[in-house]
Amino acid sequence: MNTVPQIIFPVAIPLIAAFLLPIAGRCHAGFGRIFGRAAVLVTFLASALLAWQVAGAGPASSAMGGFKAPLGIVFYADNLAMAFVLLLNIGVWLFWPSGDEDRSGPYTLLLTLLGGGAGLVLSGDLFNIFVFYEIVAVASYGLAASGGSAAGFGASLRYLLLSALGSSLALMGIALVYAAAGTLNLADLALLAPDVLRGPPGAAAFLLLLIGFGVKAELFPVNSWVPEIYASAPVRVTSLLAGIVSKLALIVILRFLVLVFPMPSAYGLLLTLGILGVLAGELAAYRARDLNSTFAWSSIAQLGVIAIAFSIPGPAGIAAGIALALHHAVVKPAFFFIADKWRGDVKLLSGGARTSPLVAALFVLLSLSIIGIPPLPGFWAKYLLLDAAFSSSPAYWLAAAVVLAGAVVEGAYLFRAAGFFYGGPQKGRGAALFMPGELVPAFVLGAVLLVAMFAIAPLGAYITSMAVQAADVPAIAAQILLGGN
Amino acid sequence: MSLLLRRRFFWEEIDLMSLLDILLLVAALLASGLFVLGRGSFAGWLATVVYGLMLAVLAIAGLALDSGVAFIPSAMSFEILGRNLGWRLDGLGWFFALLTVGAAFFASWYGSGEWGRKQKRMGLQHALLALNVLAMLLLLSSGDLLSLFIGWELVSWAAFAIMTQGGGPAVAAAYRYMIYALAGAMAVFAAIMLVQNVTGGLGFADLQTAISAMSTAQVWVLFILFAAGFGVKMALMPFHLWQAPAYSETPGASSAFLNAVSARMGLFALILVLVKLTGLEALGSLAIPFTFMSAKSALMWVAAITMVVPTFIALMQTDARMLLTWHGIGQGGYMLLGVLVGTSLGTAGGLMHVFNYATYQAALFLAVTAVIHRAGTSDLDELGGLITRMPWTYVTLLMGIIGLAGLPPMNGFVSKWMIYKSLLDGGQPLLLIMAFAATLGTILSVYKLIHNIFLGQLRREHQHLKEAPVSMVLPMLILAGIGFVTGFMPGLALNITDIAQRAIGGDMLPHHLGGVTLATGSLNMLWVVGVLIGAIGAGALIFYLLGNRRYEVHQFDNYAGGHFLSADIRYHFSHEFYPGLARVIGPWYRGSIVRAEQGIGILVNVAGDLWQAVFRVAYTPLYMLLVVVLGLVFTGSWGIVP
Amino acid sequence: MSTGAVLYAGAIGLFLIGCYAMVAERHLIRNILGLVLVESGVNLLLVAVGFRENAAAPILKAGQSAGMMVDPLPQALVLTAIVIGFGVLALALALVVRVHQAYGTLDTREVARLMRVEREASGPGAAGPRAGAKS
Amino acid sequence: MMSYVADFIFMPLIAFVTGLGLVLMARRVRAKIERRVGPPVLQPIYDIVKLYAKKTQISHGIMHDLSIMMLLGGFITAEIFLPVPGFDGLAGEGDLITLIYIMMVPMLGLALGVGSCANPNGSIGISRALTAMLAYDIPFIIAVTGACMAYGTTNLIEIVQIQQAGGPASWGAATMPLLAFGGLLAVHGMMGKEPFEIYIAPAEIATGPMVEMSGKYMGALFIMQCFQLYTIGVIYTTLFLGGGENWPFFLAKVFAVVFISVAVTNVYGRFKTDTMIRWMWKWPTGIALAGLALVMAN
Repeated sequence: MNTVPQIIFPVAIPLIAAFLLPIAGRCHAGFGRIFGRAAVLVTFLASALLAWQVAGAGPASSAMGGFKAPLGIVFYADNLAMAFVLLLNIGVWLFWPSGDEDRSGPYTLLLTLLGGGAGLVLSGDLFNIFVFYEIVAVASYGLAASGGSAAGFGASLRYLLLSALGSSLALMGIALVYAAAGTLNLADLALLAPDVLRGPPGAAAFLLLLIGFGVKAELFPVNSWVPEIYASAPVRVTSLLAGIVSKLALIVILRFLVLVFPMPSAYGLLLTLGILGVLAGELAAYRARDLNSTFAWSSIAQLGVIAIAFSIPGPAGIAAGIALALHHAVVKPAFFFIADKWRGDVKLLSGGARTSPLVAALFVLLSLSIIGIPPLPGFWAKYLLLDAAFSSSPAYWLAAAVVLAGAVVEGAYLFRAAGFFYGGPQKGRGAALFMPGELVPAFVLGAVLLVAMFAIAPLGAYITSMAVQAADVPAIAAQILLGGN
Repeated sequence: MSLLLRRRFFWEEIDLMSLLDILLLVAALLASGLFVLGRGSFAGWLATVVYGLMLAVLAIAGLALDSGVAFIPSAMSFEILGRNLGWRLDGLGWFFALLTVGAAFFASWYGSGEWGRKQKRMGLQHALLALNVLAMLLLLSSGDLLSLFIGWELVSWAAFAIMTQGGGPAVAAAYRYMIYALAGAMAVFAAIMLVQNVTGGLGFADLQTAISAMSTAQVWVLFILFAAGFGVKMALMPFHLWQAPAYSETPGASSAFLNAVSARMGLFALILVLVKLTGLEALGSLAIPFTFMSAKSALMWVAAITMVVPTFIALMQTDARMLLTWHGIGQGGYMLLGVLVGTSLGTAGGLMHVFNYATYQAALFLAVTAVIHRAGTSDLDELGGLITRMPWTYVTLLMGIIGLAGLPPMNGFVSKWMIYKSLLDGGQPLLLIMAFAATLGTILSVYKLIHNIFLGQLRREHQHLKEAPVSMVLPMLILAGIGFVTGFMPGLALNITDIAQRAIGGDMLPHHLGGVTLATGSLNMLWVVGVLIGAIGAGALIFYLLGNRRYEVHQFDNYAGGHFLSADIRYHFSHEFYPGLARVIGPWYRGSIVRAEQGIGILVNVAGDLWQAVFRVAYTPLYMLLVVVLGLVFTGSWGIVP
Repeated sequence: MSTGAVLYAGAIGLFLIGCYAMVAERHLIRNILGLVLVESGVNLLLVAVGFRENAAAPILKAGQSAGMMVDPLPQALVLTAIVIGFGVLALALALVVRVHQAYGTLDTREVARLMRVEREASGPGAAGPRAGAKS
Repeated sequence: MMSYVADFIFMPLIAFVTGLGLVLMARRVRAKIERRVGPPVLQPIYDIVKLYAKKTQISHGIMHDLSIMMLLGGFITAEIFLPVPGFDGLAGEGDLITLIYIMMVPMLGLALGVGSCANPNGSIGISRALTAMLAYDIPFIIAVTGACMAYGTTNLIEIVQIQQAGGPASWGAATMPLLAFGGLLAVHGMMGKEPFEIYIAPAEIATGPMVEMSGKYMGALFIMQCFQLYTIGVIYTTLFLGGGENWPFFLAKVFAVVFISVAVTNVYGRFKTDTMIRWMWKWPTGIALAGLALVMAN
C-alpha cells in the first residue's frame, strides 16, 4: 500500500509533449521527429520505473492536487494497469510512423493517444476514465484519417459518429451511476455498489457503459467501424488500434465489471456479446476476400474471445483474458503488417513463399499461434481460457465450444491464405513485395512470440498474480481511497 | 554405448532414464540437422542410418519392457501453469514407436536413392519426415493428457506439413485434412479440459477418477469428444473423407510412411484413452437409451462400417494410390474392431493388424511409387502389362495385395483370422459378416489394382521401361519379406504385440511361433504355409513333369474376336473393371457424407456472408440503439450465470 | 410538474430526437446535428441528476451547508463534456469537409456506396500501398 | 509322422478321384436331362490325359505357369485341411475360416494367370468371376457364421463330432434349416452352374478365363474342377450334413450335395452379373440372415 506521485508521469509526459511537439516541429523539422521519439522514450522509462515500483511494492495510487479521493482525481496503478501502459508505450514506439514526413500531426496524435491511453487504465475515477477515453477516441479518429485517402476520411467520419454516440451513451451511464450512488470514484462505488447498484438501474448503467466503451473494444455489434478503418488506415495505426487500444478499452470494462458491477446480468451481457462477436468475426473472416479485412474480422473475433474470458467471474477468467489480450497484441499487429504488404485479393499471395520465404514462415507461425497450437503461446492462453470456462457454469461451456469451433474456422481461413502462399503458380508480385525493412515490426513481434514460448512458465505465473491482484476488490478500493491521504 | 557393452544383461543395468531421452534427443537432432543440411544428397542416407540406430535403441527398450519394466521414463518434464508435463514410454507407445521408426527407416531409404534425386525438394521431405518421427515419438511417449494433446497437435501439423509437399492438389487435400484434424483436436482439447474440470488434474489417473466421478451424461460427452477427436485422425466414418486424397497426393516415400503409421496415431490414442484408461467394461456399461447398444457396441459398429464402406469406395477408384489409401481407411476399421472386442485374442489381433498393415501398406505404396517413377502415372486406366518390365515391383505388389486381402500365406491373413475369431467367440456374427464382406471387397479391389497395372496388355509407350533401381526395389522387397516371414511365423509379430498388450492390461494371448491354439479352433501358420508351399510344389511337379514342353509366346501372341491383339490395338480391359458390381452398389453410396461435408461448407459460407451483410448494409448507430433497448429489456432476467 | 421532471423529460426528449436524426437522416450534417442533440440531452441529464429543488447555487458562502446547494460535481462534469463535445464536433465538421471534397456528396448512403466501389476497385491487381498512405 | 504322410498323399488323391466321379455325374445328369447318352465313365480322365498330351503347349509367361501351380497347390492344401472319414489331416491346425481363405488362393492364382495372358476376354471373365464370388460368398459366409455360432467352434473336427454325437437329428440341416438352405443356394452359385455362369459365357467372351488356356493348362483347370466340386461338397457336408461317419455315407452326402446343384441347373438360363448380385443378396442372403437370427435367438 503506497502512494506514489510519479504515477502521473506516464499520462502527463506524453500529453505535454504532444502540445510541445508542433512547436518543436515548427522550429526544426528533424528536431520535431526526434522530439516525439524522445518523448515516447522518456514516457517509457518513467512507466518502466513505475512498473518496477508497483511490481516490487504492490499497487500504488495518487490523488491529483491533494484533494481527497471522492472529490479529487485519483490514479491507481497495479501490475495489470502497468503491463498495459508498458505495452502501449512499446506499441507506440514500434509503430511510430517510419516515413520522413514533415507534418507533425500524426506524431502529436500518437503522443496524445499514448497519454490518453495511459490515463484510461490508470484512472481511478469513472468520469476521468470517460475523459481519457474521449482523448483516445479523438486521437484515433485523427490517426485513422491520417492516411490521407478519401476512404480514410469517410471511414473515420463514420467511426466518429458511432463512437461519439457511444460516448454519449456511456456518459448517460455515468449519470445513472451518479444518480444512484452519488459518487464516481471507483473505490467508493466498489464499496457502495452492493447496496445501490444491484438491480435494473445498475444493470442499465453497466449496459450503457459497456456499449459506449465497447465501440473501442470492438465489441459486437458496435464494431462495424472495424473493417472499414482497418482497411483504410495506415498499417501502423491499424496495428496500434487493433493490437493495443482495443485492449485498453476492454481493461476498463473489466475494471467496471470487477469493481462496480459484479453481478450476473453484467457478466451475462459481456458473455453474450463476446460469443456473438466470436461467431460474427470468425464467420465473416472466413468469407473475406483479402487479408486486410480477414484480419479485421478475425480481430473482432479475438476481442470477443477476450470478452468471454473477462466475463468469467474470478481471477482465472481475468488471467485468461490478460493472456489472450497480450497474445493478441503481439500477433495481430504482425498480421496487419503482412496484410499491408499483400493488399488486395488473397489469391495474389500465390507463390509468395518462394520469393518471401521468411514472411510466409512468419505468417504460418502467427497463424498457428493464434489458432492455439501447442506449444506456442496462443495455446496456453486458450488453455487458461478453457480452464476457467470449464470450471464455471454451463453457459461458459457453450462459450468454450464456440471458441473452439471458431478456432477451426480460423484455421480454415488462415491456412487457406497460407495455401496461397505456398501453393499455386507464382503471380509475379512476390519479388517486388519482399521488403523486409518495412516488415521489421512484424519480425520483432514474431521473435517476441518465440521467446514467449520458452518463457511460458514465468509468464503464466506473472499473469496469474496480476489477475489475482486485479480481482481483489477490497484491496483495490482501500488503495484508491488511500491515494487521497 | 560403451555402457551397453560392459554388462551382460545391459538393459537391467543401464539407467533406463536414458533410453527414451536418447531416442527423443536423436530424433530432435536429426530433424533439426536435416533442416540445416537438407539439400545435401547424403542427408537421406544419414537419416536412414540414424533411423536404424533408433530401431536398435527401441529394440533394447523392448527387451527391457519385455522383462517386466512398466515403462521407460524420460528426464524431460516441465511445469507450466501449475501442470506437470511428463513423458514416458510404455509398451503400447513402444509398439507404435517401433512401427513409426521402422516405417521411417524404409521410407528414408527409399527416398535416398534415385527416386529422391528426381524429387524437387527432397531435402525438405527428409527433414519433415524426421519431424514427423519426432512428433510421433513425443505423442507416443506422452505421460499425461496435456502432453498427449501437445503431441497430438504436433503430429497433426507435422503430417500437414509433409502432405503439402506434393504441391497443387496436395495442398488442397492437406488443407481439407487440416480442417478435419483441427476440428478433431479441438474436440480432444475440450475433452481433456472437461477431465481437468472434474478432477483438477491432467494425469492419466485423473481421467480414470474423472470417469467414476462424472454423471452419465458427462461421460457420454467425454466419450463422444474423445472418440470423434481421435477418430478423425484414423478416419473413422463419418470423418474419413480427408484421408484418401491427402495421403494419395503426398510424395511417394513420405506417403508410404504416412499410410503405414500416421493414421495409426489415432488408434493409439483411442486405445490409450478408451481401452487402457477408461476400460471396455466402462464403455460397455455406457448404454444408449432405448436401444440394446452401448457406447462400446456403437463404436464397434462405427468401426465395422468404416471397414466396409471405404473398401467398396476403394473398389471404384481409378487411381492406384487412391485405391490403396481408401483401403487404408477400411483396414483401420479392422484394427479398432479387434481391439474393441476386448478379448485377448481380439486385442492381439487388432494390434498385430497394425503391424501387418504397416508392412504391406508401405510395401504397396513403395511399389506403386516405383511404377509412377518409371511409367509416370498411377492412373489404373493408363497402365497395364508391366509384369514383363518390372518383375520385382510386381512381386512386391503381389505379396502386398495378398497381405492386404488377408489371404494366406501373408501376415494379413493371420491378424484378420484373429479378429474374425475373436468376433465369433465374442458373439458378434453381424460384425463378423461385415468383416468378411469387406475382405471380399478387398480381394476384388486388389485384383483390379494388380491387373490394371501389371497384367493384361502392355502399352506401346511402356515397352522399354526398366525395372526400378535397387535402392527402391530392395526396401520394398524387404518389407514384403517381413510380411511373408511374419505370416509364416506369426509368433514373431505376436511377441512384439505382447509388449503392447501387457501395457494395455487384461489377459495375455498365449501363442506359439506358428500361431495360436484355442479351444474353439486353432491356427498354425507353420502348417498352413508349409503345406501350401508343399502343395504348390506338388502342383509344380504335376505341371512340369506331366505333359509336353511349353512354348513361351510373346505377350501379344493371342487373339480375341478374330483379331490378333498387339500393342497397336489397345484392348486392355481396365476401365470400369467391375461394371456389374458398379451398377448394383454404385447408387448406394452416392456420397451422402460428401454432401454433408459440402453442406457444412455452404452453411459456413452463408453464415459468413450474412454476418458481413449485417455490417455492410446497415447504418450502425441503429444497431447500437437496438442493443441498448434489447439489453435494457433483458438485463433483469439473467439467471443462468452465477 | 416539478422542475426535475421537466428536466428529465427534456433530456430524454433531446436524446431521442438526436437519435432519430442520427439513424433516420441521410445527410451527414444532419447526422452531426443529431449527435449534438444527443450530447445536449445527455448533458442535461447529468445536470438534472445533480439538481435539487429550491436549492442554492453551489457557491460556498457563510451560513450555507453543502446539503442546501445544488450538487456541483455534475456541473463540472458537464462543463468538461461540453468541451469534449465541442472538440469532437469540430473534428467531425473538418472530416465532413474532406469527405465532401473527396466524394462530392454528403449523403451517407452515397458516401458508403462510393467507398465500397473504391475499395473494390483497388482490389485485385491495382492493389498496393495507396497514395498518401505513409506507413 | 506316417499318418501325416498318408494324409498328404491320400487326401488329395481321394479328392481327385471323387472329383472325377462328381464331374462324371454332372455330365451324365446333364446328358440324361437333355436326352443324350452321356460320356463314358472314364471320359473325365480321357479329357485330362488328352489335354496334357497335346503337342502345342502355349505359355504366356512365368505368371501364367505359376498360376497353374497356385491353382493346384491351393486346392491340394484345402483337401489336406478338410476332415474326411479316417483322415483328419491338418483340420485341427487350421479351422473353417482358414479353409475358406485357402480356397481363395487358387481363385487368385487363376485370376493372376488369366490376367497375365493379356487377353481382354480373359480379364472380362475374371472380372465377372470375382464379382460372382462377391455375390455368392456373402450368403455363404452368413451360413458359415451361423453354423459356427451354433456349434460354438470353428474347429472342423469338432463340428463333425458335435453333429455325429446326436445322429441325423443334430445335423446342421435339421437344427438350422434356413441356414442350410441359404448355404445350399450359395454353394450352387459357387459351383458356377447356370444361372450363375456369366463369367464363362461361351458365346460372348469365348469362355472367359479359359480363353488363353490350352493343353495342360486346360488340363489343370479340369483337375481343378474335380477338386472344386469335391471341396464344396465336403465343406457343405461337414457344416450341415453331419460330416462323414464312414466313406460310403460320406460320399453319398457329397454326391447328393453336388447332385442337387447339377440337377436343377439345366432349368435356368443365365443371369446377368448385376442380376446375379441382386438375386444372391436378396434371397440366399435373406434366408441365411433369418437363419442366423434364429441361431442367435436360441
